[in-house]
Amino acid sequence: MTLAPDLRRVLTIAGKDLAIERRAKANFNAVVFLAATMLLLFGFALGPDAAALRAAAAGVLWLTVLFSGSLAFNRSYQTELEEGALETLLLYPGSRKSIFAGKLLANLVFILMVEAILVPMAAVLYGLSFGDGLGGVALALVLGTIGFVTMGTFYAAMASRLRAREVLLPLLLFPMLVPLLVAAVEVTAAFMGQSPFAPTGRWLTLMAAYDVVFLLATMGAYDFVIDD
Amino acid sequence: MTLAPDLRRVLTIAGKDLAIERRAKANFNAVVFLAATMLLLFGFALGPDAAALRAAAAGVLWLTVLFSGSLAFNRSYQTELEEGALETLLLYPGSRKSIFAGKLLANLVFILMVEAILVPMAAVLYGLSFGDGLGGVALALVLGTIGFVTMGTFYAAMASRLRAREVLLPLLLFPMLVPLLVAAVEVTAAFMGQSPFAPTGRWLTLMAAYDVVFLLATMGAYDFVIDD
Amino acid sequence: MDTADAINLTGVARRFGRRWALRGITMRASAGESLMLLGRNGSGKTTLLRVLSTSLAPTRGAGTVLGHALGRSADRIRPLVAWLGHDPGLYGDLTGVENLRFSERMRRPIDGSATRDGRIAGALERVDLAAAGDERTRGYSAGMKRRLALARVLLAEPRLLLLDEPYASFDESGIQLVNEVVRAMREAGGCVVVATHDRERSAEVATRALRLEDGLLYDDELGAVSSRSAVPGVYA
Amino acid sequence: MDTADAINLTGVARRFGRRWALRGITMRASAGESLMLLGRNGSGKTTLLRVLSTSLAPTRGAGTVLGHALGRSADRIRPLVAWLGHDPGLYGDLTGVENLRFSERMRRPIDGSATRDGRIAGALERVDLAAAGDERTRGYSAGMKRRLALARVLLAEPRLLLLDEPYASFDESGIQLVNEVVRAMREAGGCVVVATHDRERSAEVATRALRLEDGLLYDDELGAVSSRSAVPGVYA
Amino acid sequence: MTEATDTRPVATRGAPQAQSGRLALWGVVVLLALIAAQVYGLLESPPDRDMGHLQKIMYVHVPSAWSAFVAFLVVFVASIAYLWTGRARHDLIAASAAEVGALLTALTLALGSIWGRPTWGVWWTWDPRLTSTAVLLVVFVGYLALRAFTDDFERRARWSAVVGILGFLNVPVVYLSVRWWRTIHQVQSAPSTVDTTFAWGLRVNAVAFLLLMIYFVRERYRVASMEHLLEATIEERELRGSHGV
Ligand code: HEM
Ligand SMILES: Nc1ncnc2c1ncn2[C@@H]1O[C@H](COP(=O)(O)OP(=O)(O)OP(=O)(O)O)[C@@H](O)[C@H]1O
Ligand SMILES: Nc1ncnc2c1ncn2[C@@H]1O[C@H](COP(=O)(O)OP(=O)(O)OP(=O)(O)O)[C@@H](O)[C@H]1O
Ligand SMILES: [Mg+2]
Ligand SMILES: [Mg+2]
Repeated sequence: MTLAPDLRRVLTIAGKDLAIERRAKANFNAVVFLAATMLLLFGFALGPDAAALRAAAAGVLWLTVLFSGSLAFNRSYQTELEEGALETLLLYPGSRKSIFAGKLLANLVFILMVEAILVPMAAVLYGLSFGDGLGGVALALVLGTIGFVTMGTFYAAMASRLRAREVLLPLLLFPMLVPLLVAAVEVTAAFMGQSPFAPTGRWLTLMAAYDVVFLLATMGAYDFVIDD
Repeated sequence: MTLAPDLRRVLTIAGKDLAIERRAKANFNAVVFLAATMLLLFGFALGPDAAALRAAAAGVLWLTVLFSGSLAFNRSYQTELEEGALETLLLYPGSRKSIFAGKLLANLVFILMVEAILVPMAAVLYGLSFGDGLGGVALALVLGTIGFVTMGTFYAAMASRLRAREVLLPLLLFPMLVPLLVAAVEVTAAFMGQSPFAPTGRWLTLMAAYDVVFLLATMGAYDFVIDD
Repeated sequence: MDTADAINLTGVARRFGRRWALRGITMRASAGESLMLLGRNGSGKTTLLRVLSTSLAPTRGAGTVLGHALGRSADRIRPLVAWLGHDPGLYGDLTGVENLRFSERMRRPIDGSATRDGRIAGALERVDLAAAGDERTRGYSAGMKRRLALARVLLAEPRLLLLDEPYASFDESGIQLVNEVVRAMREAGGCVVVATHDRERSAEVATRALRLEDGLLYDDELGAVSSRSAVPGVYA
Repeated sequence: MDTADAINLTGVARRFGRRWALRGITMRASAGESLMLLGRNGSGKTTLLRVLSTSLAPTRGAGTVLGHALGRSADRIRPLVAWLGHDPGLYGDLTGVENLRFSERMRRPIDGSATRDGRIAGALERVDLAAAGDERTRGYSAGMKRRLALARVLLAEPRLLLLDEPYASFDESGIQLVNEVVRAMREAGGCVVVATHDRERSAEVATRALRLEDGLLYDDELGAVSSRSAVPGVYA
Repeated sequence: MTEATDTRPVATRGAPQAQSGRLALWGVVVLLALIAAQVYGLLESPPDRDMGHLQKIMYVHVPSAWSAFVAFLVVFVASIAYLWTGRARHDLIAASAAEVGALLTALTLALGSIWGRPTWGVWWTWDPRLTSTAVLLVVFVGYLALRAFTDDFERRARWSAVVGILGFLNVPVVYLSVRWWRTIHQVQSAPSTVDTTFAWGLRVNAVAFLLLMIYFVRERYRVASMEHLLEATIEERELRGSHGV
């Protein structure tokens, strides 16, 4: 009886955030182009040797997702802070976890859309061919992104309200993402035919476990960071 | 007769910015440790294979400088915007280029200090030994950093005043840095004993030329971007 | 629920970092009242309203709003209170209608969208923004933004209404609108607290006047020119 | 240079995006005058001051400040003008003294630091912040910040002083301080323009009153209650 | 007054002054323990076969690593305690432990890589223990940076508590993931299992370092709570200010 309304609130908030993103379309495009630029920079930095690049591709892809994606999280709170909307938002009835869930959902959609453009781009630039591993790569992307977005949305709730937010968010966020990054890179590489004998199953379980654990943990902790 | 005062103004502004950074010391530490975190992430993304890592080291080092450094530029204008200081700053007598030069100088010091800690760290993590190439690497770092900071300080003057500044600054900045990045990586790699026969001389000239050209260009254009 | 006081605070104090914004507020107000809250800049008006709205927890002291304890059962209070602050609390990239729809969806998640849109249209009519309802609020003037925020408050139909300097950046008609809203709330049996610098305007609708002087509450006369000699007001 | 007018504008207009903040200002003021600039929110006061300070270029029209043309020779004007806006324009992480020292270094790069620090100490004395001079301004109250900004303006010793709502967030002594500064400037043969909502306060020092109504300038009586019937003022 | 959001320090019970005496004594004990441990380590235990006297670094490296972990455990527990009780004391303890822990971790890394150069021929390997130690360090540097940038006491306490808890939970996961990662790529791990001959030297030093860590934390906590007491008393005066309630 109390769940239903909060579920609707989650959807309302996610819808609102996405609507705003659609309006300020510039932002999505900017992030996509930035990601593309980063892919290029990686290419230039890791030298022209095609073999080396292909070997590094999975890692590069995920680093690009992390570095460009983490720029989007602060923004989802900036819109709240601009005209004091956050205070109003916090005073609505119902659980505040629905705010977290809503923003998480919106960011998830946002990042997944970025990836939908980023992955083919990386495939082209780094001469990758997924073949029948495509499904696996997709699964890895989804699992990895869930964990990434969960942590990003959570830490941005704090960082976005501080002066040094640009530096602080990645500083808090990245160390937490290490297990996810390792797993994601391994799985992606495996499905792209690099290390065929890698225990992808175990990695995927790790990622799923990470997602569940930290989703619950951040949900539980959110009231402490958002309430003022 | 008019130069002397403006030179003093440059130093005054640089001194002011650095004093502020010193006060908010946490910021410098945060950037340094963020860079360290990025070095770790690269390590995890590019696999534990020591040889591969050593091969990628030069590129990783420069990408880390770019990604972490570009977070510092917006900040040097944030301090101006916080309490409307920029308007006062713009109304002081003398050329406004001295504002650019002052901030450029301050950022240069800041980034060079970050690098002074970053490079040894990278050497340790990626098992590099500069040997007698150290001087060359230092030269490459200085030349590369001058160009990087010049462009960063210039574009931040625009980006820092827009809502999407986190995304916009790198989007504007990184494409401009491609030539610098390529040259810097090549030279650094060469001096670290990777590709011993690389034409380091030519690369260094390219970097020097890049620095001079864009230093003059941005100096000339600054009045257009800062004036309202 | 029982006919408890709308507001009942005892010794409520609130600190920000090292300075006390409220030093110990003891007050009581009942349904149908409308309080005028005076006091110069930095005296603590906004802070007091934010404590009542549950967006700030008291550092010391205790109190109930509409019968529910501050802090402990804040989520029982939130559905019953509406707050209009210095900032309109809008999303600049959404239109006026979309802003109101969002707020309504958050307050009444299970309503049908038909009834909802009906109520929204009515509210826009009332603050006469019907014309601008489909423009993004980023283009609104300060006055229009506050009108829209007022419409949001109207739709909320709260039992305790908290207005922070509602007359600010309003022209004559806007001021009248605010006062109509206050009257309507009172007649609907709600309680209203208005923090303001504009004694004359709010005197038209207030039933009682209070004054904050750095963090302490004194009572004040409705019409009078602010009297410097006053005693701490305790309403038991 | 000749004894030109301090201010001489003809048909100056300024647009922001699609709306005109100033629609054609024609005015003249000479050294030793102190103008009171009235007008409701959004009427264009700040915009006019920012045009005079050279921080905004006029969209239309032309004018001279202290004999130098706006726009073309702005850098000749800047050394002679001082501006105190809504915001104090301080660096929160620097102390009061350091803030003033920075400003002085920018204005008089070749001064010796001894004389400089002497003048700074004096200015702090005058706005009585001598005690707080070595604290970071982030911890200052709104009033203290404005005092420090006032000290900066004093040190500048401008020939044209532009004050935007100088009385805001000032207590009694602060208000007196502002008026003393205005008097001092006038006696030193400077010209002062004060944009304010507080007619009574600034009447104590003003020699002439002007009023902006959305972007047009009218003249107004010093003491009087704002007269709705007024004619465009052209001083030739 | 409500206990829920009571941010007054335990210091108001006059603790820090009382502590200072005991702490001084404690400090002396720690000093003696350290000297004893080092003497034992350096003299009694034999030099290592292949590492020689270099191996003596272990007597500092390992204990500092261990006591760093203990310090972070303290952060973890104190943070939970703070979120539970809202007592300022727990926040201050967590902060103090975090500072000391970060220091010791940095020491561990430094000594470790100094040790690694001659033994493994490299300053660093992407060994699970090394990397997870490094991650541990940045996590808690982030914790300290967050504190430095947050002004409001209550908010700082809540936020950093959450960050401390999550960060601590994350480290075992890091360790696990890096271990799998390495085993897949068949890279030999750090040859750093202890020979029993060194066991005693290690144990003694471990105890000494543990005492040292506790001493640092308590000292840091004492200072922190004195500062907090100072502010609290200023607040009290301001609260009972000119008017009086
Ligand atoms: C940066 C480099 C290093 C780091 C971060 C590091 C970290 C650690 C940590 C955290 C511990 C305690 C945890 C435990 O005992 O399970 C430890 C123990 C130990 N380390 Fe290191 N270490 C490093 C380098 C080295 C090197 C180069 C050696 C020498 C070969 C070494 C030898 C040992 C030994 C013998 C122990 C004793 C405990 C055991 O083996 O289980 N470490 N190190
Ligand atoms: N978020 C905050 N952080 C720190 N100090 C605050 C904060 N909010 C209020 N204060 C301080 O608390 C005191 C009361 O502030 P408050 O906004 O309640 O005053 P006010 O009566 O609303 O003033 P105004 O009439 O300008 O709205 C002020 O001294 C202010 O500096
Ligand atoms: N930077 C800007 N961008 C867009 N519009 C602006 C800007 N500055 C001023 N305006 C517009 O110009 C008009 C005049 O603004 P201005 O700040 O000069 O009024 P004002 O008389 O100073 O008001 P107040 O008494 O509130 O200070 C307003 O309608 C405002 O919306
Ligand atoms: Mg207020
Ligand atoms: Mg103005």
